[in-house]
Amino acid sequence: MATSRVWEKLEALDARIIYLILWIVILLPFIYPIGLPVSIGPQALAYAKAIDELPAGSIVVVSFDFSFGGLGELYPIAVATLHHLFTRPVKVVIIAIWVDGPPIADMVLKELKPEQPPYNKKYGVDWIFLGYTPGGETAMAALGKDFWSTLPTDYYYKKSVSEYPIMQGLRSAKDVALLVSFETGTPGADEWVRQWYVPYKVPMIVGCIGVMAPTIAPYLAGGQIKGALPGLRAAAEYELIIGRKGLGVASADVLSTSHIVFVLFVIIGNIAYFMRRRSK
Amino acid sequence: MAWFRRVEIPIAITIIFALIQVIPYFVEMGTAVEAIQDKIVRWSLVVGTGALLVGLASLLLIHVPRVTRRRTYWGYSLVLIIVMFLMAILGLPFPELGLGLTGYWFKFLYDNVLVPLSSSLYGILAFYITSAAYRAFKARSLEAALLLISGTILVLRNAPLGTFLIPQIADLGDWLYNIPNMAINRAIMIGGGLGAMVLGIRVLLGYERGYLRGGE
Amino acid sequence: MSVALFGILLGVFFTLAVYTFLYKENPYSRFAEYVFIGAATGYGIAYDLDWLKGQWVGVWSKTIGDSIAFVLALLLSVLWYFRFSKKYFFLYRIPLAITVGTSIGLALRGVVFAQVLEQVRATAALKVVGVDAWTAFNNFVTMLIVVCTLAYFTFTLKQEAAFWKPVNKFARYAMMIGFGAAYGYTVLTRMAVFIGRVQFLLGIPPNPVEAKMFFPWVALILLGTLLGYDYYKKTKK
Amino acid sequence: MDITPLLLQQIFKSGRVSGMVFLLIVAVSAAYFIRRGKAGKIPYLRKVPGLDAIDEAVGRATEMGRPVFCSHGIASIADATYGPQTIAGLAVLGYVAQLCAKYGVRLIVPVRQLVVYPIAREIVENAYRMEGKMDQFRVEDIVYLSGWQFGYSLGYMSLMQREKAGANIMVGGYWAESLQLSEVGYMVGAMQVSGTANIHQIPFFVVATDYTLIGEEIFAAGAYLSKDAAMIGSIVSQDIGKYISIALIIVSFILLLFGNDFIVKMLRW
Repeated sequence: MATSRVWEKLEALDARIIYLILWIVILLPFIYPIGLPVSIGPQALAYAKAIDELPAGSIVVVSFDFSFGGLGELYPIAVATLHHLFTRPVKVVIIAIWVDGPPIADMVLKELKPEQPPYNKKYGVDWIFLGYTPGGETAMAALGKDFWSTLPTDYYYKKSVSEYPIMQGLRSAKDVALLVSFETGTPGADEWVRQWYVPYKVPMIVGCIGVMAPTIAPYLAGGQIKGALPGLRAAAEYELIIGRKGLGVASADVLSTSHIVFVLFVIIGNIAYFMRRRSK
Repeated sequence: MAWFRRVEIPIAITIIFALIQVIPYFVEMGTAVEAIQDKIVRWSLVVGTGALLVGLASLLLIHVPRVTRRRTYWGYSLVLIIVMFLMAILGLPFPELGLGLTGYWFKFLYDNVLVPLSSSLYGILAFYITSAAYRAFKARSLEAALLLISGTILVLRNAPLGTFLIPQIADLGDWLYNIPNMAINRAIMIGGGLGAMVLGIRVLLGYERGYLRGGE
Repeated sequence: MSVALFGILLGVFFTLAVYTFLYKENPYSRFAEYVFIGAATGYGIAYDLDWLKGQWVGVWSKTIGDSIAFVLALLLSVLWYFRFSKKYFFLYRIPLAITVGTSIGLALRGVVFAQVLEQVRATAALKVVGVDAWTAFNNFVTMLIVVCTLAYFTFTLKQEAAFWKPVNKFARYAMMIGFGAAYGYTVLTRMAVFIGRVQFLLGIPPNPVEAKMFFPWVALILLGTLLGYDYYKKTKK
Repeated sequence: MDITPLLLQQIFKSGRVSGMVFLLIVAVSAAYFIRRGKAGKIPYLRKVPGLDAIDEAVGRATEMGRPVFCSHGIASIADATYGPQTIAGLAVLGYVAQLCAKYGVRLIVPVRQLVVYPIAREIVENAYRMEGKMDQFRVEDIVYLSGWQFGYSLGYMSLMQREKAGANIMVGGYWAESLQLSEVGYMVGAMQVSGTANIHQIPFFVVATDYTLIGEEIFAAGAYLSKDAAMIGSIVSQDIGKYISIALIIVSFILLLFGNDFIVKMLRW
């Protein structure tokens, strides 16, 4: 009887104790780092390969399709991806389908400073930032057909895109060698595949929050998406591949502690559940 | 009912605008038609911008009466209204006046209010998912057990410590992701795609009116 | 205090104000909630207006015909507002019909390929001969799961034949294993977002380092006032 | 083998013929079955098991003397991709309201979308009228909580705790709140039936609630309960699309055993 009470109590543990433990295991590794190695998976390798194999001079469209809620996972992915792109001799056109995209892209660009060494990329020639288009899937279709009239001005200077040399080679999705999209949900991969892959066969890679990972699996297997970074773990792997350690690698230890504690909670919860049932 | 109030009018409009996008996609009609098709897509984007007005208006409809009638939490509602207008006005596209998306104060509010709030609110789910896992993720049945085991493997796979202690967990996790997960998502995707197709067809046939409901 | 520093303090305050909700619903978390809704809506409006201005300057003001079309679109977009009118509700359906029609048309033509035929083709192309045994096994399992899950989601046949039972069981078990992946990745995302916030509070670059300075003090004040108030109420009783 | 696209490419676009044919088959069958349904010939539709669970949940709440909660997700009905989930949820609401009116148990409907509010009210009101129990209909129990996702979720959770929900039926489009709602529902001891087509939320419903309608089952349930000819006809034509898909996969599988990749190629026409 008494033991069953213990299990019952353990099962009905005050949630605030769980919250407190989670706070502690996420704060501690930042103060006392463990530095566990991160093994690299095939998805991150495929993602990096898609960028490495771009021929010189090709145009890459990078779309920020996420809300602030996705910053935790997608910020490190975006920084690492743009770093990788800026170190390669390709032209980078940055856009956003989600309204939160431009200020986030701005944060990323402020951190990287593409005009300065080691990149030395010239704005308007090697890269450009065009800003946001409302309308979701409709906007993707419009961009695919005609960049110039869907995004007539750039984000920073509000000048006509026709004045920039980089835009002379980009009229429609047919001119795009690779689409990179950072996503938290809808509109996202489904819509890009429908509006860019199906009609124009634009190769695409995706950095997405973990929640989305299962739903893009069919596109990865079917070849519509060439590579993906699903979530923070993959971000850490990718940072190691390109040799620029950032927030992804910095989060590796916390990722371990938080996930292991999560699993422990599930195990304890199950033990309590079964013990209570047995002692009844 | 006056003829212009009839529901057939919006249905006809929906059908026409949908057909404009569908037919020239399959049937060769020349570049002139495609140019018009493209223009209509961009035009409909402009029409769509007004939808935000609805968001603004519905917030005002809820919160203005709360303030004027001094209902519970009316002070918070007042804060909401002020912040909303402040943000919208600071972001007006007049850089000459120091306003606009790249303006100093708009960015100030964005960086220091909107970003911390939005991501912290989503971050709260980390706590809920843990407490819910503790309470609810129990192997009550065979199906729940299967979900639990495969889920736990994936959780361990995403933890560097998990792959460090048990290197095989990476391969196992990837297999679960690439085979069963991919296959069921593919089947569900095909089913969902068919559902979306049939929804589109229902619209084209004028049978789908769900989106027009409400009002009277 | 400089404006930039004040901004960081605001960020720390709002982050912690949200998390006080974990203790219980309170004025700090409520304040954070309402500020968020207001700011997010205002922000969306600003972005749409900016985009509209860009469209006008960059595209639609070039010819008279385009200008008329643009003004017409703006007039139509004002009709959204009539959603709140009992009398003129029907007007709101016009812009709705235009946007829904276009987006359904666009989705319809894309869905057939991306979500249906490309996926059927990818499954139909799976081989079990001429490949190694492991690939053959995986291909066969994939094909089996896709077919059984598709069959599970049919509703208009009387499922009387004996084979339906194992097919449905298999599909359900496969789905549970597959959903496990969704579960695992959801945990990753939820944790990652919170980890991002902790990195901000601890001032880990590229976050501003000054946040570290404010974090303990703001946390102390918020928690102190909340716990203190509860303690005070308890002792008063 | 590649003659067909050559012949057709004057009129049709190459690479899009297979899609057009598939679309036409589904479209024609949808039109046919919807029209037939409207004429009164309703096709057979399998009853989804979860529907019995709804009866049981309402029954249990009645025995316990606690209210029934029934929600239809957080998607707008006007949304081109998620709207149908809300429509299915509202069909379930109609059924639940009828049961509640019959058993005389209190029904609480938390609403997130302003657009949906009048529709939900009308549905519940109709159900009570049909059962002749208009005196028991309480308009204040159809509650608009908040347009903001977590505001809605917070309101829903505290409402369930305050009113001690006996049953909680959630069918429609749910996102991150799925976990919060089902956790609180479990804590207050409500029997819970859930259903959503948002794949990423199904796991949380499956483990935390007593019965879950998975994916498209919610549309079938909605059609079954509403007896709406257009909805049932659509399900028949979707099934036809699935039979074609299954047939293509299996036939191609057999052909590939003999090294013939005709079907794989055909799908690229």
